[in-house]
Amino acid sequence: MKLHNRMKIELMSLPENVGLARIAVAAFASECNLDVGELEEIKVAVSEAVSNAIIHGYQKDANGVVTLTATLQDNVLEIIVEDKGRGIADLEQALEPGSADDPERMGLGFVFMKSFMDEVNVESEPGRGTRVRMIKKIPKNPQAEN
Amino acid sequence: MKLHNRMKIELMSLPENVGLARIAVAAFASECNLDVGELEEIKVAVSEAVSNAIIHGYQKDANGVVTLTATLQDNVLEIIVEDKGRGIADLEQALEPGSADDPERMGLGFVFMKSFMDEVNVESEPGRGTRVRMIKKIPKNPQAEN
Amino acid sequence: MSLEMKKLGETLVVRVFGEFDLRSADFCRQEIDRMLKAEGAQSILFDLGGVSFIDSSGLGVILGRYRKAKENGWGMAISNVPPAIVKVLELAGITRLLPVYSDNSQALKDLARRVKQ
Amino acid sequence: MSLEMKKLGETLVVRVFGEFDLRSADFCRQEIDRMLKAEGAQSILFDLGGVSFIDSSGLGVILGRYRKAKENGWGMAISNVPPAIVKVLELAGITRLLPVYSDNSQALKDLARRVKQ
Ligand SMILES: Nc1ncnc2c1ncn2[C@@H]1O[C@H](COP(=O)(O)OP(=O)(O)O)[C@@H](O)[C@H]1O
Ligand SMILES: Nc1ncnc2c1ncn2[C@@H]1O[C@H](COP(=O)(O)OP(=O)(O)O)[C@@H](O)[C@H]1O
Repeated sequence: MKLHNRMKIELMSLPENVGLARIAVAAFASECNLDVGELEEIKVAVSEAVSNAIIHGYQKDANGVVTLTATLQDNVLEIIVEDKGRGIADLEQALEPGSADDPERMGLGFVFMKSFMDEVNVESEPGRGTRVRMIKKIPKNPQAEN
Repeated sequence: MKLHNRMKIELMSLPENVGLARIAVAAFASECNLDVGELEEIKVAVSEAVSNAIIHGYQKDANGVVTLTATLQDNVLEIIVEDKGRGIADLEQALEPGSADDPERMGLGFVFMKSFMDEVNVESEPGRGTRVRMIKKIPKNPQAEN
Repeated sequence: MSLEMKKLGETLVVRVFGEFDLRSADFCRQEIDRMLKAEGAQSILFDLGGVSFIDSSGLGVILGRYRKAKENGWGMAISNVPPAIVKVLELAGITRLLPVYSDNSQALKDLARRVKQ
Repeated sequence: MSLEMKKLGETLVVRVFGEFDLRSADFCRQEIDRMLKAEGAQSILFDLGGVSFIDSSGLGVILGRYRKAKENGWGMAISNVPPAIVKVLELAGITRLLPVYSDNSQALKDLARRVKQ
């Protein structure tokens, strides 16, 4: 296994940091052999996971810390979004489409993550926090970039 | 003292991560009341500090970790760039313009940091690493941004 | 992000620019609802031509306005969807719930006809 | 970043595009030195019109080529400096060391004249 790159970002639980997380992941993933459409989809997946940490995990308390780790190893891009917030009591139900606890939300966050990434795993413990691990397989690039 | 935002990024010691650090700091600082020229200057300062950690601190060993912390508190933007690399034996000399140890480098990194930021402090211990702390004062914005 | 709103006939035209995400969602929701009330509009046209990014927080604002429109018997449509965000709109089912236009004049005509009926 | 090089007369014209930083410095240095050798140029024109960012790593490449030019008795100039990077070029002293042009044709003429003398 060859580790190509890794970054870890800790962000305050603020709505403006969702955009920051997207930008950082897009810059990280821009080294990969992905087309613009795939990069956009990764941005949506990251946006959903980080937004969930802020809204649901920390219930908009800005003092929470959201941690985002991106790792590029062999041809796999792994993105982990973690919070130490409220956690999810019924994970199976939360992963169902439309399971929003807010009428202005759609319960589509996990649907988007699963649609746009090759693999999504969620670990959560009520009162301890949530960890979303997402995998995107990168097509092998015959030519190394400079 | 009001803490507005904070982010911490850990990056592998790779040349491509200098650009990533710049993008992340620019996104972080874009919330501040700074003009485009000032943002560009902050990017140069960050670029110099992160490049130094990679070239001098870790001597281009990719396994090193460069840590960048950005904090926006009251009207002060603080940026700290740290490495656990080689450290600087003669700090006074290193801070002099033109003190490069490589003929293709100009010894202008610290000069740029000092020119573009309001304050620059360097702490370093040979064999333990280097910590560059930079401060930029943000003009007060009468109108809160949305 | 920024928001531009104007009333054309009985329709409130909402133009969203930039990143339509968690950061801008609350602001948009409040501003749009305030305008709907103030202007007494009878239909809503979301012009998404300026949207560079949207996720479920932004889509939630659109869907929330759709629910409100249905409750009140208002018409609603979206227009100028940039190619980059078509897929999320489809996944969210919005393109099935709402008529989608590639230009505003036709959308405005259809919304106006609906009001008259 | 990317690099475009061509020889016009006795001058190697080097056009740099994008971010000229640590990441691109080694690549540029090698490519430019390889071309200088292969083409037997007698002067260098750095066209910086496409540079979106430069820091001391990129400036080091320019300064290194300047040292080389001086050693070999070649001419050297820079052109089309974007406003955003003027200040770092000044701070680095490059604008004092090298003639700066706002268009390539005049730069090429002056460099050619220098060779002929
Ligand atoms: N990080 C988290 N912390 C706590 N609860 C979460 C977290 N992420 C998701 N959830 C729960 O899972 C539900 C479904 O999430 P999601 O599919 O993203 O939909 P939405 O965010 O629109 O509600 C949320 O309504 C919430 O109850
Ligand atoms: N993070 C660091 N670790 C070790 N040495 C450093 C570090 N940063 C700077 N130095 C030393 O300080 C000198 C001056 O740095 P600088 O002004 O940035 O110039 P340059 O990078 O062009 O050499 C470097 O040549 C190096 O010896």
